[in-house]
Amino acid sequence: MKIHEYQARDLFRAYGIPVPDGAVCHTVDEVRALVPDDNQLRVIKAQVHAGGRGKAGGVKLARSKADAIENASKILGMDIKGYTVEKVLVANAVDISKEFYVGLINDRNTKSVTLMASAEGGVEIEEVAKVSPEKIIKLSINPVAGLMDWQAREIAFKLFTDIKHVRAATDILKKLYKLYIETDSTLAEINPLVITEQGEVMAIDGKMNFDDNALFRQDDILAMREVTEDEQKEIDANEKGLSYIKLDGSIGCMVNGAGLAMATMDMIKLYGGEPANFLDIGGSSNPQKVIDAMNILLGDTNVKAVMINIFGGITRCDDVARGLIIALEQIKTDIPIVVRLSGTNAKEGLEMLKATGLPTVSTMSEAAQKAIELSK
Amino acid sequence: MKIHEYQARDLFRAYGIPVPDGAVCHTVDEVRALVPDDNQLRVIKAQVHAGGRGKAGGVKLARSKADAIENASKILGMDIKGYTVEKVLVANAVDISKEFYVGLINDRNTKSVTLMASAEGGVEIEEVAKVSPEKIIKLSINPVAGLMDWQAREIAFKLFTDIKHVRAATDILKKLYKLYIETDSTLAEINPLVITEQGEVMAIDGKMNFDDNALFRQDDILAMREVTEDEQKEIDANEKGLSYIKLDGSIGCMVNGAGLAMATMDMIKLYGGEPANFLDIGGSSNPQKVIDAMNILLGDTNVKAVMINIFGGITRCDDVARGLIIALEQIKTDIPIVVRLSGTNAKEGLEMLKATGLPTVSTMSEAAQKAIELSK
Amino acid sequence: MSILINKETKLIVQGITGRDGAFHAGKMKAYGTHVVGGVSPGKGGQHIDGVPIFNTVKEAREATDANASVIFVPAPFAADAILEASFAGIELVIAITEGVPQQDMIRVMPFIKQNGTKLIGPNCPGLITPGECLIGILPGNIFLQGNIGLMSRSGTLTYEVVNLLTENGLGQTTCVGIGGDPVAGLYYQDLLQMFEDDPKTDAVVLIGEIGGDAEEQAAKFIKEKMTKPVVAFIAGQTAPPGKRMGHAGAIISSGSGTAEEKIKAFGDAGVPVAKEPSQIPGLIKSKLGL
Amino acid sequence: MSILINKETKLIVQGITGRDGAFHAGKMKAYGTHVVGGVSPGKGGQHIDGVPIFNTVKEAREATDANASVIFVPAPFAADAILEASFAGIELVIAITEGVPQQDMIRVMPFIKQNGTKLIGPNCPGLITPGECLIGILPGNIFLQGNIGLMSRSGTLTYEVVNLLTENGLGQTTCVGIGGDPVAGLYYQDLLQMFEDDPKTDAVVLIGEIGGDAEEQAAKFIKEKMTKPVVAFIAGQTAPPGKRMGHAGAIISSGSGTAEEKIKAFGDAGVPVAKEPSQIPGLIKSKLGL
Repeated sequence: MKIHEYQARDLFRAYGIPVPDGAVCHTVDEVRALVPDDNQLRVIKAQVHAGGRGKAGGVKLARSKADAIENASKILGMDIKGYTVEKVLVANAVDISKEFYVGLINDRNTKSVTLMASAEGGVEIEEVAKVSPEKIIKLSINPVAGLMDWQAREIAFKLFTDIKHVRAATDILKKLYKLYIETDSTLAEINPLVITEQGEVMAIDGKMNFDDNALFRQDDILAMREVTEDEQKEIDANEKGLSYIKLDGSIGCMVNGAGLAMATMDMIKLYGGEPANFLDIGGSSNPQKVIDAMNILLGDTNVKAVMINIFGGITRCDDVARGLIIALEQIKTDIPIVVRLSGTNAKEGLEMLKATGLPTVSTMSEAAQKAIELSK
Repeated sequence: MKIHEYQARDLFRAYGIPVPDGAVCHTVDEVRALVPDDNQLRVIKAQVHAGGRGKAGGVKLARSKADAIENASKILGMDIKGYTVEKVLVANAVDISKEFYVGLINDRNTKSVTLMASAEGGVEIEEVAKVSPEKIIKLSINPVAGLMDWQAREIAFKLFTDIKHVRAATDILKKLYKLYIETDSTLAEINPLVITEQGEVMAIDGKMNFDDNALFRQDDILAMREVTEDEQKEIDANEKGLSYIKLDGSIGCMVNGAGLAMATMDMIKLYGGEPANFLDIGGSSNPQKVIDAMNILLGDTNVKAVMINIFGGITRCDDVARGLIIALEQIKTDIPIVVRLSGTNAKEGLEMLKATGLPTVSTMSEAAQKAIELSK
Repeated sequence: MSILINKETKLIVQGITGRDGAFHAGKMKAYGTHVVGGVSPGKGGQHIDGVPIFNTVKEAREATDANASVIFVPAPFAADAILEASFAGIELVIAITEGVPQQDMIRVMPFIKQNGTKLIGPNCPGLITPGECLIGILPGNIFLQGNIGLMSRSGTLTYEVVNLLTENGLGQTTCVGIGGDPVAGLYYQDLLQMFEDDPKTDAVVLIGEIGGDAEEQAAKFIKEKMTKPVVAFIAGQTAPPGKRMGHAGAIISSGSGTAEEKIKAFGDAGVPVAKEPSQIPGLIKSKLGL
Repeated sequence: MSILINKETKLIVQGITGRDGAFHAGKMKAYGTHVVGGVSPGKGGQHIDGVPIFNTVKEAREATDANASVIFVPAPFAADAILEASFAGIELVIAITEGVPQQDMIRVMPFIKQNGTKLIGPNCPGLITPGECLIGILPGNIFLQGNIGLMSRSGTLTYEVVNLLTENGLGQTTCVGIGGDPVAGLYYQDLLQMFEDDPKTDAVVLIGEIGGDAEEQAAKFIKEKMTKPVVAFIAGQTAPPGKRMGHAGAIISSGSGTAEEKIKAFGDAGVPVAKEPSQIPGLIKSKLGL
């Protein structure tokens, strides 16, 4: 689960990590009410779940109240990579003396939380990682000891020279780790972490992701969740035991198992089609899941053909066939559907489907080719 | 640092460990206001920092409001082992089906927190430990893993048979451990932990001690501290860098170092005297400490003679002599003082003391014998 | 021969009285696996389908001498169940449960390492040595005894591939589903080493997915240490770039994680990568000179 | 010969710029100890009294090849300082700091064990191999090179005893103050074993205190493992029964902790217990047949 920059800022502040003063606004009126008529330089930042908002014009400086109002009115409602900007963060701009990067992530290889830090902070950190990986300091954190004070200080000494900055950064790293662990985070970045001209160490921009599997024990984080229409579909699907991600193609697919679903999408592309979605109905044999899945698939107006690919293991093919028959009785559709059933009770399932007149094939490749052909 | 039973109860409740309803009262009027005129059986318990209050009559049952008032008035003001009862806990009595013991303690040998549990709970647990140590289950807790759920459950299964009780006890053990760690406790006991006739698992009486060295980070615990007059003297002494414990004898002693101070007390007893105190002035050479120490010693009206025993290491004997001379100028006293200085700058110190006319000796044994002789 | 499990394996089922645990305990027994006990706190002393139930893993292990445990307990309690098995001295733990919080698994790792426990999963379908022992939720009927080792991050895709192997007469020594979670037990390298050391295994099929760099690490390992042929397949070659990873994701994997990079890594290690699952049997046969 | 420290020991001082750290660094240097560096975050690159200062223990160790560290940092940060030294690969860590929270020490223990670090203290005066190396706050002038090993839970009482030994011509191999805290590093047994193994040590003096059962454990160890004579003294024989321990205290130490029990335990182990410190030299001499 992702949150907005302003929400990450709120968490930082709650854990004592210094951030510039600021607040989120949903309307131009709120900006007008918030910003006093002073000479403070401010920055107005679009709050959307999309990268590259700076290049898209979603980040603007404001030298006056009038400026702030004007820029906020430009940014609010703007479209960034398909996301409409509904909120802006209005924050005091600070005089930056130097930019740094610090981040925490769950690392598959070390099976631990890894702390990363670099004196080359700012937007180009990914470029730094590629070109000069030696400039990224990495530390694998022992989960039972946690981030020890001396470790945080050792990292801070690699970034800063002035002991005042070292102490401030040590403190920030410890607090970021605490925040990370206590919220079941999977990614927490401060980029840039800066030294201001006044000598303060501060988090200017932040990003946090959270473990969906741990949301059951993270009510405060869950309360921050904001979803787009597409994401809502994915969440609804999830609640029905389905894993669904909408894509832009025209071949809807329904598969059991994530790996097989991905392989199915690959197959569609391999034969020149474009998948309309990723849809995994999971391992159960409940016909209702098939009905729900078909409803989702056929509700997508981009879908021109549907490919059903089931390998029966725990899932029984006759159950899938049964669900499909009920679904097709409920949802009358003209969209062509190709069915491939293999494995447990495939024979029975295929027998049941005969009455529906749906085209059935025996391999994944055939199914993909047939679906593409029918979609044209 | 110790707290009262009612304070331990409050901590238990804050951590979700079930305790019977109740409240602390400082006066009979408070009891009158608290207890409704019903048929609830209640128990009135003296809240003093002394053991054996049951035998001393400090715990009484009350079958009615009038009963509660009468018994509270008997207990309030009562003297238990030199402590005046200033508070009573008034709590609902429960129908106990079976009593258990659980406790956590910092264990020197395993250098970890040890969980102890026994199906033989109640006041005689120390007897159980001596006579049937096999009835006490012990578990050394890995400090980095903490008390794992399965461990708490394994212990609970050794005490209880009904899965309802096992689950409740598992939960209580986990909460007690959390409380223990989060408050820098050195001892946390529930004795007895009971199953009520109604099938509930509950903490009936509890005891907690805390690490004095950790009070700097335990404001909430520190706020619970209540001290007697004697303890206040010890705390005042502590703030002056002295370690002082008042005893009942007549030979005051001032020593540098806790081990040497204990050995000095032993020596006094060995030669037939009784030490009036334990007093360690620590390792510094600050003459002010000597002045403060002498003020404490000579402020105790039981003291008939003073033995000063200094082995100069880091402490310099001339500094001690200097402090002593200033102290004796400030506090005019007729109480005889024997001085033994040895080690660093002992010669210089003894030379300085010549003018005071104080008797000086060269060994601990002589000092003890001389002080006893002078006290008569 | 085989790796990890065989005819001698004695299995207990943690969460045996739950819906999934009970169902699959029955399936495993039916396949021939020695299901010697189950654990379900509070049900100790009872039996399910002839299998004795215990309150704790320790009791179960002491009574049955089990050396493997499969975990079906719900996600919030799965990490604790793994620890219980590990501290009870169970050598091989297979966690089927999906949805286990990542921090829980991170905290488990140092202890299972310290105790010398081998962990597979969580969020995995289990493993099978065909004809000898099945642990988990794999459909036993599609497997065939033989000389191919298989490891996979996915479930049904594995069955798809195994079915193709079996249809082509390519039986398996052991097939292991390592699970799809970011923080998991045995990885490709661990299993590759075991297959390399297993005299019965002649070739290995590796089924990977996009994301992370487990496949790149495996490719490196194969290049440096493996003498036996390996054939790979990567699912998600055409999936849109991962929506969930920020800067740090790119940094930590040093730019890897895409299908292209994985395919390139395998290419460098001399490992042919199938374009679609149906090519796998052919690639294996040509590697084995069949 | 000696135990733990000698002429070759290279010491760094953590907290060297603090009042106590600076003072005792000077004292130790004056005694002849190789004080090769100090650690004080933010003062790296400076010197104090000719000793180079570093920001971290790691830097100090890399630059100086130190194998011992003495800790003078304030109590709230002492446990972290121990960990920093341990993870930097320092073999012997002496924590002088008093007032360290017990839970901090409990959390430190598994890591120093895992790293193979020897810890003395906290709340201890340090140790000395007379004529070779002094680490801590002991007054060097009272010690004499010789063949007696000494270990103690107390500070000045140790000096009292050492002074008596020295005055009686009984020099020392190494004297170790193990500290008075409930949760501490090396205990009597560890040191007894080292003295037993040290060819130069002919007899050992053990100075104990009431409370806990470290002395009982030591007596047991002596009975079972020691061939060299040991003489003991217990301080606090007449102290009023410990005010601080509840039921659990009595349970955990199985009824022990009093001076009587300790004296009895030593008696059972054939260890004479001095009634007052001045008897110790005589007891040692008679044991050594002098």
